[in-house]
Amino acid sequence: MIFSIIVQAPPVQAQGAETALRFARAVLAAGHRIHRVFFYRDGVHNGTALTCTPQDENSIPAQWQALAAEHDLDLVVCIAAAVRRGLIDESEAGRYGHRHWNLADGFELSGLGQLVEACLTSDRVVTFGGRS
Amino acid sequence: MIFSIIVQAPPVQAQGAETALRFARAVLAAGHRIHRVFFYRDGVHNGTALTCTPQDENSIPAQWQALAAEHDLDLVVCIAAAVRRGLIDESEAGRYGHRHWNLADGFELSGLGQLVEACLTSDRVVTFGGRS
Amino acid sequence: MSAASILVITRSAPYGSSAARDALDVALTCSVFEQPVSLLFLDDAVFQLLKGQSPGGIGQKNLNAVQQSLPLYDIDRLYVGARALAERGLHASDLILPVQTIDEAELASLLADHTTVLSV
Amino acid sequence: MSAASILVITRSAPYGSSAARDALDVALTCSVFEQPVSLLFLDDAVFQLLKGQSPGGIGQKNLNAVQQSLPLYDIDRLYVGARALAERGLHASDLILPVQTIDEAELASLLADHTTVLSV
Amino acid sequence: MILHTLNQPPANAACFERCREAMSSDDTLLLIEDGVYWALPAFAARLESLSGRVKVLAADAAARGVDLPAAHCIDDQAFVALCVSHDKVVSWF
Amino acid sequence: MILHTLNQPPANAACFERCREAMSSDDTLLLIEDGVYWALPAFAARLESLSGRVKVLAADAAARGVDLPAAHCIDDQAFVALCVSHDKVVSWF
Repeated sequence: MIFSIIVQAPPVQAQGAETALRFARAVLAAGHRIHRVFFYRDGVHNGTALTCTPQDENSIPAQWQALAAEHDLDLVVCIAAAVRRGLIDESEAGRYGHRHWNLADGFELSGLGQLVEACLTSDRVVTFGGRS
Repeated sequence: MIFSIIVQAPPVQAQGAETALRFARAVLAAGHRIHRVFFYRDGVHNGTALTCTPQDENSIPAQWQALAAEHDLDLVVCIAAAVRRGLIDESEAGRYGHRHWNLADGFELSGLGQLVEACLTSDRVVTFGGRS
Repeated sequence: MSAASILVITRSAPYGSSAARDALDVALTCSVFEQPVSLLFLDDAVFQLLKGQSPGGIGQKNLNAVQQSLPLYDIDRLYVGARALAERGLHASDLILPVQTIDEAELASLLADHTTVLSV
Repeated sequence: MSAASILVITRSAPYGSSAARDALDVALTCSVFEQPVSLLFLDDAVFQLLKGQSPGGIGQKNLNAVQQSLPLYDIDRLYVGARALAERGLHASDLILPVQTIDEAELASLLADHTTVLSV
Repeated sequence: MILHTLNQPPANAACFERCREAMSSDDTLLLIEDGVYWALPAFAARLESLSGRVKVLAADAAARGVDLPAAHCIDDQAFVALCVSHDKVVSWF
Repeated sequence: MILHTLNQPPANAACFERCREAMSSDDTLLLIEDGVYWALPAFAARLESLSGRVKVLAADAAARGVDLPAAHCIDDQAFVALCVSHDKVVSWF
């Protein structure tokens, strides 16, 4: 079956990001395909390259990166939600005149159309939310 | 009177950051002093330098910066909460081997001790929260 | 309704969080991609549709303006929880757009009638 | 209690959000700076103190371990809402640390007795 | 004398109830952000059950189309004045 | 046939109630994250009022010290299997 996963929960403050990650691993372990993971709202912070995590804690963004590299996952971060929150790639940094950027490798900024396309293309869409 | 303000709400997703900013302006307009603004939990995202806001929307981080510059405010971002969430300054970037950083000028990373010190030093401590 | 249809559920009050705006953005995007979309307002989300909003004083954009554009995008299936309205002392006439009120018994079939249900 | 004293209020369940851990960190910091601090657990926060937590499967650290260190930091004024416990079918004996249960009538005076009240 | 602020809407009844229980007769509750909906007529009985006085932050009520008697509403300056006239501030969120 | 997931604790009763109202008799509710507390004995009557079946994500129950009969708990693999065996997934948060 083809799954897509929507993550609206930020790492650290809410558990939803970690639950989504475990769910994604289980989907793949069961032999299903993940068409896309779409990060929306404060969930865009899953795509940061700049976490500095204590050695005994897991970095959620790094775990997404590792999973994506292993399984060739499409990790899409909602561009409108991201740039408002200060999560940008090199291209957006150039457009807005910022010297720095912070989108982690393996993530891609794109529009909400990718969310809609994922709904149409996937057999199952599963959302992991925060609260507010 | 001496005020300190604690901001736990992130910009964009929650209103608390904007309410805190308006409150801070009103405190200063009334002739009181703001000892410190302390950003905790997802409130640390108020300190990002990388927001790209549409021209007709206000950037909350930029408004904090402007207010701090005008009134010499002490804007302190909880360092433990920040580095976990990927909000770092040049020094932390160096320590963790990151090429980029994203803490806005005018904000400073420091420990929770600054929150406790603010409680002891201020006549009033007012907290603006998100939800989760 | 076409084979694929999306139901967006929103349960949050406007302005206190960005949920109202974010749910609208999903619905509008569905429409731009010519996908049939319905919106379901439960709990505090019925406040999203209150008339007379004026958020200039809190530095936010008026949601009423976006909501009034929904018919232009052919988004006209707006469902509102009858209980949510009643508990808040509101009537459909207090709302900025015409809506269908649905009671508990109709909720399950509304979910069943859509291919995908997105919570925002 | 010294002239200045801080009350930390927490109302969130553990693990679903970082609130439990964040409230503990504030309390521990007060103690490190030798400031008297009390903790008040209301609503779902009483679950923070449940015995037998084992969060290895969700990639988080065990809060019980941190909680058991509280007496070492002289943090022993732990207040728990009596109603919150009762509504959840819990008893003080289900909790990892000794606590004082307080009812509604005592809540106002608890707030009054502290110089600063911090919600996390 | 405590100033309580509450920013949660009616679906979060637990937050309102804890605030209600914590209030004394000389306290003031300031409804802010999504908390302003508690000032609607539908919740009048609950609001009247509070010890102490209730005020509403004007900008938040106006933003949401919540139409209230002017006497209930205060601006940001008056919010600051309430902080000064009360001993401390407790935030419910 | 819908799989509902719910991650909100008892203080957020409104979330549980909406989920309850939305469920049909052939639906399944999976309690995850802070939602697992609804499986405590104190809430048994509410849980029994649900149409459909109820399961609990094992890792979340164990994390929180919520001790449940093994028959109620499922692992992540079984979560995926429930997604497959139901037509769609609705998330309550």
